[in-house]
Amino acid sequence: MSIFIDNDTRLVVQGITGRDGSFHTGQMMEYGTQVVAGVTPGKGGQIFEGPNGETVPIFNAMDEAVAQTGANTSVVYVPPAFASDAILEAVDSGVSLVVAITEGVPVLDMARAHAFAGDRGVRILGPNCPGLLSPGKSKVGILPAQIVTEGPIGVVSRSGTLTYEAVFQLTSVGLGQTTCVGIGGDPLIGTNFIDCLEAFEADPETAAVVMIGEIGGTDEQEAAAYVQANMSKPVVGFIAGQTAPPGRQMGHAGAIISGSAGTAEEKMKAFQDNGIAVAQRPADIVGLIQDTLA
Amino acid sequence: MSIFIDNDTRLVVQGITGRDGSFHTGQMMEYGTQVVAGVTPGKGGQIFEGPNGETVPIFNAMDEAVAQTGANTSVVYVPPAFASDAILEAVDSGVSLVVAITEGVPVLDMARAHAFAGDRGVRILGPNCPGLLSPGKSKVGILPAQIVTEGPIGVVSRSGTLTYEAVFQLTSVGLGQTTCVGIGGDPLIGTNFIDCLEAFEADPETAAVVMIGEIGGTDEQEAAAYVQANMSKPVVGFIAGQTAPPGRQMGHAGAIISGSAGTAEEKMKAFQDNGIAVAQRPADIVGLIQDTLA
Amino acid sequence: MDIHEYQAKERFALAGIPVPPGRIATTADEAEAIANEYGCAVMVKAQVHSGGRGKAGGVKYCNDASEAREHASNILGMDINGLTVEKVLVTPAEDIETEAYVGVLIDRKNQAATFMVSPDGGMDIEEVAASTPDRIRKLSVDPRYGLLPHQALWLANFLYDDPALIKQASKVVAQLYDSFVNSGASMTEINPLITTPDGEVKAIDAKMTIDGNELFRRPDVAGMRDLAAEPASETKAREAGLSYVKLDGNVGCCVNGAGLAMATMDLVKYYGGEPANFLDIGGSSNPDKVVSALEIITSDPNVKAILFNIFGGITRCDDVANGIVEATKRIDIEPPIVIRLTGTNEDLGLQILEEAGFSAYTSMDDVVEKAVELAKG
Amino acid sequence: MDIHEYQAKERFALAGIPVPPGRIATTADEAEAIANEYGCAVMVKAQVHSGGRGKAGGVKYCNDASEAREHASNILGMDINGLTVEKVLVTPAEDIETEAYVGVLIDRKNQAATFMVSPDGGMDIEEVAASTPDRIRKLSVDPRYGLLPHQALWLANFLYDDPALIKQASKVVAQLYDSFVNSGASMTEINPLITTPDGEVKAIDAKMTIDGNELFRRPDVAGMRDLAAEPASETKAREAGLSYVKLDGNVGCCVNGAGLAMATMDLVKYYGGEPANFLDIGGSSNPDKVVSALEIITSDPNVKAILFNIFGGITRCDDVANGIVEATKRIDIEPPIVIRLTGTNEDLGLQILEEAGFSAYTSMDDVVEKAVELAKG
Repeated sequence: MSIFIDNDTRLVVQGITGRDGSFHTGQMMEYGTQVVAGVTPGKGGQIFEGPNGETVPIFNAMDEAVAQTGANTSVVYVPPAFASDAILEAVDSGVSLVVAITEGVPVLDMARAHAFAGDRGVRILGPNCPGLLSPGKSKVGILPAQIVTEGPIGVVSRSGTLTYEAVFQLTSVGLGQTTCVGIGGDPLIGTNFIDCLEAFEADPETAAVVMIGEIGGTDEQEAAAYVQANMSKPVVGFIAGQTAPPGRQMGHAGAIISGSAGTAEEKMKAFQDNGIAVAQRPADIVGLIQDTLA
Repeated sequence: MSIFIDNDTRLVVQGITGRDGSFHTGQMMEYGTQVVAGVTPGKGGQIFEGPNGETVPIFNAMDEAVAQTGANTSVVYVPPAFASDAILEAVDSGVSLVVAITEGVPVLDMARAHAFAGDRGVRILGPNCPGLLSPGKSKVGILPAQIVTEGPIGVVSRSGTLTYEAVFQLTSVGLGQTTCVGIGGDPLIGTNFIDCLEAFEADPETAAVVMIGEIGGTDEQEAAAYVQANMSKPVVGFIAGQTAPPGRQMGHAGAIISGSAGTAEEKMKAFQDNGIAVAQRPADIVGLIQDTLA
Repeated sequence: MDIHEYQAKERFALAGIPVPPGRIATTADEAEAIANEYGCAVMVKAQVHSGGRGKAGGVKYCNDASEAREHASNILGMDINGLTVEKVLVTPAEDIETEAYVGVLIDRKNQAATFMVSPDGGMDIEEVAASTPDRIRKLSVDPRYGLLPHQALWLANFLYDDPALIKQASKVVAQLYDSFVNSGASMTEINPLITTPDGEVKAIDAKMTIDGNELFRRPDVAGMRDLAAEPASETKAREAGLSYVKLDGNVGCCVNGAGLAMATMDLVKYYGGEPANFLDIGGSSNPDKVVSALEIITSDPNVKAILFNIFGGITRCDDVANGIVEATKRIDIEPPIVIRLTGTNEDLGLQILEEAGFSAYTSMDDVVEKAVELAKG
Repeated sequence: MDIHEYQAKERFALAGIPVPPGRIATTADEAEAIANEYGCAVMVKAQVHSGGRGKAGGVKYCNDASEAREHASNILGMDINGLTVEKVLVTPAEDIETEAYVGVLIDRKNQAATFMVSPDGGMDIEEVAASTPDRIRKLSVDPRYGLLPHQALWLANFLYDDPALIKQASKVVAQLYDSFVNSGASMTEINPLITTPDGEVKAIDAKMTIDGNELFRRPDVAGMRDLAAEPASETKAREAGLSYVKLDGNVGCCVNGAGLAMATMDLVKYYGGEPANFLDIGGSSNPDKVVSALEIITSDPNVKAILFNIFGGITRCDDVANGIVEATKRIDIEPPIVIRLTGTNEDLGLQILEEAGFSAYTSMDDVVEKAVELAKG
């Protein structure tokens, strides 16, 4: 099992003819993801050629792509100026999951998009996220396939390369993953820690969860309370940004300490207070996970 | 029993200090309606004096009025320019029924207001309606109390004085009413025939229903199909506007035949096809109702 | 409130919709001069608040200015569905490759502004809807979000296959929605939306109806009302705060309430007469309103009898009776007047009326029968 | 992106919010001249992207122009939380009757723009929230409806009792929301919103932070960026497409990915060092980006060692290694460089680095320990 995506995931790529879109479509197909359609307005009728010569039909609009291919998931590589429009289109098209990779989407655009998705019961992952990967089943987004392997650990993170770091270490010691989810570094994200924890808790193949947070907001604090109240599976946590100064955005739009709120210290304390083992260094994650499984 | 309002109705009057608002507040209090509050921004703290010296506190805002008086219903006498704002405020305040008397509210304002009420599960009656009256229990709006009496007939109508006509005739022969509802003459109304029919069907004291429609739209046609499919109680119908020319607005903003759609003929046929006895003249309504009850 | 084609095009242009240039002429000389300036083939188009202008001969293609003069001369003063043409629009004739339809109206069921588009433009959209409903695509705009870009594209995708045309059309669709909202419209349409041989998308005809309830906050749109394009009696009624629609019969009707007014007209017909008008005087007992109503009704030379049908509800019958008596004292009325008055304080009201010499009734059927009989005279 | 008080007031004024007049001076002479023109008591206010200007002595009341000159002379060039004051705002001093607080920010939990208002203005709102939370009223604005009139009134009702003030304040609240949205802001506040003895409501201080993601579509707002108000290194980083934040330590960090960059800084601290910066070079192996990164890091004289921490994911390690080698050939770098490279094609990448003479590592802990040791010299 896995969460959010699996062997039944039928993916449509929005912005398939763009630089990032075409590159990552090839990568996803290579991994075995069922990429069933692409969408680029004005390029309907063209064909995307996969790395092994497979072809993917391109449509002008999401509704056509979904109607003609039975796609159930979309991934958005559309540039920021048009990304929220593409997300709204995807939400309206009948897919149940929209993975928004694009970085730099105006936050007020996303406020509207999240409301729109909420009205329709469609899950958005991201934006500004690396997507997700269920090893051996499906990869949607930009997570590097080489670092993952099948196994019992669920990984959820606000960060990209820091996740790779953690996953790579897990894989190195033979601890595979059910699903690795990057929820994104923006202030307003569609799927948060709690959504993922809930799904991991319900997933019979997930035995333990790694949760990687960072400064800014209170998502980790709320997730910690959720873990305490609702989870039977062990959770190991890490927080990036102990040395970040207040009031400065650390790369991610959401990684900012506002006044005295959203510090790494406060998040680590929330983890500890709620029974989550806290890794001081990324290198400690593997050991803590091994402890929980011992 | 009755529908929508009864002895438990606790009413707040929005625009209580205006000409219409103050006059009709007096009329409602005279009838016995529990008017528990008034709202006029900037006049909070003042007092409205009822016809028999009773006092009603005035508040600046709906939230205060509801919090301090436990009001559950509001009636809006606010001028058209501010009416939709007042309706949104009422919907947001915790009351479950908002009766919008105001005529002349822009239709796009109401599109938004109806969506807002839909999001919150609050019923709007109107706008541009005479309100409703449950004889012996409560009167909300401008229906003349003198013409009603308690009894087993439910009355629902798009019109004002035409309803009085019908109700007066019923009362004259001793056929009292459970509730008389004027749903309003605007194109976009919050409560339609079907909502009222459903409520009358569920109301144990209602034995038969009079439904008074007019040209424009397809509400009557849909109501007719609803009656056929869902109602056990007899319904007598009347449609005004057989002689109305197409494309001209007959007083009510909603009373207009568009192209060939929304004619009286088509509505009367829909009534007949769905087992609703159709009165050719207002004077025939009483006889048809007596037949159904015989 | 209806506005003319040229005014609707002004609203469209404000929103950025491509419309051909055009100017208004009220004489054949002006039309010729405008056509001369354009120096190309032009269309001369009657500006009246009526559909079917083309069928009535109110829209003509003119090869040159002298033809424009000739056609304008014929069209100006022409009667189209009872309306006299006072103005023509002179506009360069366009090369037309395809004709599509794009319209927006308020949909009662979805409680929202709703688009209807069809690749089959240039014809009556109701006919298209009836005969080939699959040639129409509809979309209701959620008022909470407005028209979203992918929705505009979805509508445009239904009209064209060429990406360049789709792009232009989706822009026009979005602009039309803006124009609809910013004009306070209840209906607007582009029919046809054309494509030209060189791949341009343009609105060459335009219709718009304004929601009268919007006018108080849109003085620019309110200023577009063309008093010359409506009967003087309707102008007067509006200014007096009355709802009035002129009809062809001879029984003048004066009623309180729109539904009761329609039912009264219907009953006139039921008893073999023909109503001369719809008129709702509202709930007031104010003699001024009654005076205005009587002036409007009697300005129609067809009227042979005047029928009041008043239901006294919140307003008491004696007040209403006094208002009527007072008003009829102020003006001379030739046709006979019969009055039905019922409701609160009915007896008192009837007494006042009878003392003033009116035929007063309490039954709607009786008074209507009497009025029909008097009108047949 | 932060903008200055005077710029935020310009945005406010565009939305109709009442703000006092004011002009910018960059010299004491200018400040004196402006004060002379106003001919009344003025405030001289440091324009820097930092809170606590008042406590730092950057905001002064001046009875006359000569006092304005004197205070401006002191404030210009002053250091406030590490930032040099280059500009002062000279603005007529207002008579203050009451001070309230009105702010809007993006609330993550409600996923919406959220108002916070308090009748206790003029102080840090975080302190008010902590000490007297009942003195704050909050409202999240549903993005589907925008701020509704009754909501603006509800917020204003919390600030004042006088209907005239409530009316003005509810207008200001609505205007502030418009300004927030139309500026593409992520935070804005009026602190204090004052009332004057003659019953006027005015914004006498203003803060606004712009969502950087909005700038592409708001050239007017983007043009408000004050390059003089940020370190040159940050300007350069932004122009090169890098995320960079200068810190006070001596270990220069160059990392791909924001989360990993923060974790690297934390690990520097963990091993007893101090990071000199946050720097995310993104996923690119482009030597130009690496060159820019190295130029920025080495422009900081505190830097004693440079640490690369690169995780090759989609980008292959050999490509990244080649990029680093190529970049370091182009410029002279004094501090020692240590590089951690891991992930896809790691062995190949390490080989390329070692052949080019770099200390190459695969473990993040090892490279950080080494860098800290080198920085300690």
